Amino acid sequence: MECKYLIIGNSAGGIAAAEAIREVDRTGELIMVSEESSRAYSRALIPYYLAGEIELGKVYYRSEDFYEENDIHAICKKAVTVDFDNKEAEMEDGQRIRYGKLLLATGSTPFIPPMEGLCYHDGEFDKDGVFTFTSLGDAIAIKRRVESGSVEKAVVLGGGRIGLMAAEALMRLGSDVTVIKRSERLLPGVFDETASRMVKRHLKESGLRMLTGHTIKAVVGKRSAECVVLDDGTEIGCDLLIIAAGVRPRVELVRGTSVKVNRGIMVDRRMRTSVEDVYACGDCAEVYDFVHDDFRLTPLWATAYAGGRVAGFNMCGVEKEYQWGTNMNSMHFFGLTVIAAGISAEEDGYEVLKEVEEEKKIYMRIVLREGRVAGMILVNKIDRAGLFMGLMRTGIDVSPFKEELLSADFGLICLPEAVRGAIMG
Amino acid sequence: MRRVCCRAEVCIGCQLCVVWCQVEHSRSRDIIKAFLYEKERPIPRVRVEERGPVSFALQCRHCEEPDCVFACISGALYKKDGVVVHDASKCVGCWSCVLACPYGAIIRDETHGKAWKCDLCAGREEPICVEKCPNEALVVEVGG
Amino acid sequence: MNGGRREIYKEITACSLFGAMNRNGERFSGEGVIRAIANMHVRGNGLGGGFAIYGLYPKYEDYYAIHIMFEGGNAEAKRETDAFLNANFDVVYDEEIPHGEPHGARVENPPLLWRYFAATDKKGADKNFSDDDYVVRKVMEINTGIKDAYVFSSGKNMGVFKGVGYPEDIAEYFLLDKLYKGYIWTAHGRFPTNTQGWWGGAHPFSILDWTVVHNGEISSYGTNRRYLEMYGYHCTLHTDSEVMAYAVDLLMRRQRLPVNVVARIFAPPVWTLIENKAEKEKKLLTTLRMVYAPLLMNGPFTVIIAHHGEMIGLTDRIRLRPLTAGVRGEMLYLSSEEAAIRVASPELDKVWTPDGGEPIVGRVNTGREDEIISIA
Amino acid sequence: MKSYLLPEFEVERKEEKCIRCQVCVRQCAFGTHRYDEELDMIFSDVARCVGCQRCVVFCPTNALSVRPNPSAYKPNYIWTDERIGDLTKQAETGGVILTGGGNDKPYRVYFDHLVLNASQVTNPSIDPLREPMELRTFLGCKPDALALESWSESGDVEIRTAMPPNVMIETPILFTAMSYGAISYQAFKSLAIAASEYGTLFNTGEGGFPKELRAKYGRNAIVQCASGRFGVDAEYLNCAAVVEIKIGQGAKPGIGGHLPGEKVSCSIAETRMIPEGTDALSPAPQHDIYSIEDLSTLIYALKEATNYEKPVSVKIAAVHNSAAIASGMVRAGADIIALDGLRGGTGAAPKIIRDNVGIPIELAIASVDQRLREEGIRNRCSIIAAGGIRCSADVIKAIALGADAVYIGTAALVAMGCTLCQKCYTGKCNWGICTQDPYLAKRINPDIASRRLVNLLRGWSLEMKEMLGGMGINAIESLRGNRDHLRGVGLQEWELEVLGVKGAGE
Repeated sequence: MECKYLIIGNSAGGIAAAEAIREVDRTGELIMVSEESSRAYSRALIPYYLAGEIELGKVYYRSEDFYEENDIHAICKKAVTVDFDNKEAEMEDGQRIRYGKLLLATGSTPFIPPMEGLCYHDGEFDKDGVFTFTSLGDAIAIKRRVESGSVEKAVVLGGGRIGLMAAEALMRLGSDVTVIKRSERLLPGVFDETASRMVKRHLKESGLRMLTGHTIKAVVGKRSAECVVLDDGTEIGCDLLIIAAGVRPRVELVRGTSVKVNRGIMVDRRMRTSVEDVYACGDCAEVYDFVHDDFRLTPLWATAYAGGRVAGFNMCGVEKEYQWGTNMNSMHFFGLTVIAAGISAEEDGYEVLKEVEEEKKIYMRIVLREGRVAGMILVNKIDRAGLFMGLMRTGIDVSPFKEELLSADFGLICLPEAVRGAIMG
Repeated sequence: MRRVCCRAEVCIGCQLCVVWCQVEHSRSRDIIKAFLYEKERPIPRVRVEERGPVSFALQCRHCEEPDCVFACISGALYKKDGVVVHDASKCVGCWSCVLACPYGAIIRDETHGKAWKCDLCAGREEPICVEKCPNEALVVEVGG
Repeated sequence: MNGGRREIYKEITACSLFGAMNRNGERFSGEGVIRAIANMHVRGNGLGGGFAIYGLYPKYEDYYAIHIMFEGGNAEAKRETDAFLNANFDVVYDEEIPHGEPHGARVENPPLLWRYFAATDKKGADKNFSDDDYVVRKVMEINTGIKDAYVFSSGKNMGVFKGVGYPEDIAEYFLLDKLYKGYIWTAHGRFPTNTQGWWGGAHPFSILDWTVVHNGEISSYGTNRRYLEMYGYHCTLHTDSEVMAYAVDLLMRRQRLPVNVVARIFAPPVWTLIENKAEKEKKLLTTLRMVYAPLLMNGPFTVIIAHHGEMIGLTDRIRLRPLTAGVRGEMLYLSSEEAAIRVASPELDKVWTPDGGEPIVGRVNTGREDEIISIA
Repeated sequence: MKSYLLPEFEVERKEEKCIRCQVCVRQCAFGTHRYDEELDMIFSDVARCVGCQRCVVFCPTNALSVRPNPSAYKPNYIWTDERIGDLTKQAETGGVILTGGGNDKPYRVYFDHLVLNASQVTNPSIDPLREPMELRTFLGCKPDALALESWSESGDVEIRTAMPPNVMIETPILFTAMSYGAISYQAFKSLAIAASEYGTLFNTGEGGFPKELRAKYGRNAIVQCASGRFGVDAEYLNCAAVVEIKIGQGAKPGIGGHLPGEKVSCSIAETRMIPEGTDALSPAPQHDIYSIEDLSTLIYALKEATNYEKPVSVKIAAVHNSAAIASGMVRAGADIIALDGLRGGTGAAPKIIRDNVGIPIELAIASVDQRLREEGIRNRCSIIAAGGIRCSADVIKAIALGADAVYIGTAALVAMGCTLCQKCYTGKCNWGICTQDPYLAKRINPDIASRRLVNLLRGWSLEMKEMLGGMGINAIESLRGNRDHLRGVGLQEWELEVLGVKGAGE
């Protein structure tokens, strides 16, 4: 087979690239290859699905006729190798696809810390009742298990965003959930002490049991996980174990090739890899972070989409630079909304504006670097988050009006007229 | 691209755009019923920012490159015919769009866990805020 | 008549106008003119008729021929007038204007009609006035100062004959077809609208050798009158035709404006037309409208203006009253109706209806080609 | 001191219609309405209400009505509520009572006692929908006669007479002097836009002419040179169509003006050429004009400064001997005489002056026009009549009495939104007209206000055309001074005589 554009991956980055390509080039042959045998769904929605907040049908990110409408040839196969010299990819069944431009949007794989009594190979655990939580398949399997009625107690390893959302979903489904978390601080590197404390309190009040400062040493059980043993020897019985200890870029396709890889595939601001006509985006790549002004892993839905879009444009000759992303999260835990972005947790060398109302669980923290917004944490009062994000992105010196930033009705109106005019067009 | 623009120099901060936006998005579309008799008061999709003598109404800019669409995890937000459309039935209230929109034009409905934004009064020839703005501060801008 | 069928007995809103001119300056009898104006009998109602004749008194051509009527034959007025004239003029000859029997001519209550042939006798400061201006002033003095005396004609070698009756009756009363010849004849049959009929109120109106016969009603009368008052013209008759005569005198005689310019003052083109003219004409027309705005004759009118050597026909700018022109050889005819022209001259070289505001000017042949001017 | 004043107005709020949107609260600069969060109710302090009706108009559910307070003192023909109110006010303040707007006392409005003529039968009326109907007017001195270069009948005629400068207007209605400072920038600009769109003139008043508006609207501007000489320099004079010397104003003949320093913003200061925040005081007289000769000096100084290219107007309040003054003004070189009558408006004037000084404009027009005609100098100037022109019939009647054109002020303000609450002097105009508060001023959107003004001019012009057509006249100049088309009703002999009109039926 041959095509002008080949996209490996069918999630945010791949879809974004395909959409961008189609905005420019309606007809160039476009193939999307994905090992997941379904239409594109939103990975970020799987906790909602698990919790029963949305039906399976709503998980899908684009309409059913998306591929047809956009003239995309979708192939549900796993790509196993790429011959970058001959511009050819090979599928697991031996099918070869020649391409003009290639996008690697292979995403990430869950990280499984080593534990006694648990083996993970090729996406499979050697015990029943143990799951990762990154794919729709995971969510469906967990849901099936929970609905079969055999889950009274669940353990979630990992107190990150995914772990906490999985825990919340399980609680909603009626399980008794314990979260095991290695660090004392919640979302270290994202939350500062105050945010961490506030969210932790909220989680506790919501009935979530969390054991911080611990890891799982061993998983006990014959066919099925029955109990976990922590590093201090504590044993916690469980009918279900979810391992949500983070993800790693999925880079096996380029390992040992001329495509340069650091922790993830290295790309420039136009999402080009070190090999001509090969692009990468999303979780598998180290993309530009405008706050840090360097390239780093930012495994987020939004950054993957934005990066994929830039890749797509560049693949069809429209030069665009990616400067959209940084670490930016909108989260909610048991109804508590939290937003964090950029350099949010640091103190030293930064000017920090904050407002804390511990009782009401209100927290606003704006981190300034040389008079410019570099990061933020917002708990509960998140409505102005986009404005701060915009200020971060545009790099406007906010010192003339920084007192206003935390006011209840902060808005574009607080900006100097010229700046506001430029922003509003 | 089609959007409602506000000429700040003649926005008088009366907030009638907000009032009428609520009416238009109410069940009855009757101002008195919407405000006094309907159980839920609709969420306005326009907000008026005011500082001293300066004020302007702000609603979704229907951006060329809409950050909210990029950020939307559910596909509820998408762009169609130059308009940023929000399919509330798909919205899960993750507020990624709230974080992404640099104008703060997306409004949270915490009760229902849905985001709302200006829909240009789909079905009306002219958005109601534009029609009702007593000082013609609001205008529909059509452009590339 | 109420409840009955409509009886067509009269063309209302009409006066009859007629003018005839020999462009070689040859004098002709008024017989054809009288028949022509009589042909438009139904346009009038017997309450006014009159004629102006140029080239009338060749014997006294250097003297002002002053026609005066004394209402009710007021002898006191006559005495006073005679004294006034003797004090201010050298009267070389005077007589009662010849006339027939009132009854036979079907005219009513004729005043005493007298004519004087006179030269000016200016004294003191009056010597600063030209003869013509002097005569105008003296005419105004008689008309405003002597009860029952009214000067109705004051030019040289011309004369006005008018009175209450149909024009053909007036002609008969004054024996016009029998006694006189002229190279221009204008005639008028009146349908009075705003004033009651009296002999002085009939057309033509005249001052010096300028005469005006007029059909219509000038809605701008108040404006025109108050403007003319600033120049010493006092309209004693309260008729719009009078302002026309004075305006003609002011513009054509005193300010020496050519007739095509005067036509543009009385009946200027509308602004939208002016704007489309070439720059020079636009400027002229604009300036005329600015300066002479108070002399715009607004409202429906047709007018025939005559003085020595010239006869002019003009309608208002939107032509609310009729005017037809006809040419046969050296003869130029102006008339309310073509039929009347055909009575005077059954064969015509050319007959046409001028546009509103477009003057028809006939001149005594000066050897040039353009004896008839019409401005498009 | 406890005030004994009765509230002027009563505010009625229909609770079943009030949706608590607080639009009324925001719209009232006088703070009449207040929202109580605790009770979710809006309360109104009637003592603050000036009856401007802004809240009534803006309430989206028509829940409000504002009407005169029914509370009243015992009826007394002599000691009316207004008298008692004024006395009370003065007892409490010890000051001059200020007011805005025009004289509202029941002096005879002669316009209402004059009726117009119409053609019937003998003289066809003209249908303005089918026939041209012309309102174009030229303002300025006209020569008594034109000398033409060529006598030949070839049609090629040159004008030898030097024409004095004249200004053309498409309708004989001009916007009267309202200064930037007295009215908001937005209102000022609206007048400028409307004048330029309709082809007429607006008058800058004595507050100067903002520089950025000159290029676009200068050709439609009458710039004033008043006793304060604010903003007057060569560029100011030369950018305009007409220069006007302001001697007096109908609302306050013989009285100067005072723009308090707090209204003298940066922009106003620059326009007026005075320091920011200082009081802008216009002396009662022009201190270099104590006689007709002095006036002539200034007129010619201004003509000299504008290269004799612009008509110079002189505006006076209509007073007892206006006719004689006007004659002197024309002889002093004025090309336009602006007469401002008893009912002329103002932003601020002592109420006692406004209500008691001057004469009605109708009588002033008639006497000035007549006097100038008697002296044979009527051609040498145009007359603009001002002060209480309320409708197109007033315009027509003013012109028939002898005016060339009229100035409208109050009518234009009403077109923009003014409701004649007469609180101009407070600077808190809720309609954004007579205020310098930027929050209030932006309520005038010049796009809308100018459209409203143009509509007014168009509406009046159409009506004037109808009236003219009815009279059988198709050009406004044929009505000017044409008093034959007027008849008086209910007037006394002396009034008819001054007006120069006959009684109806005569």
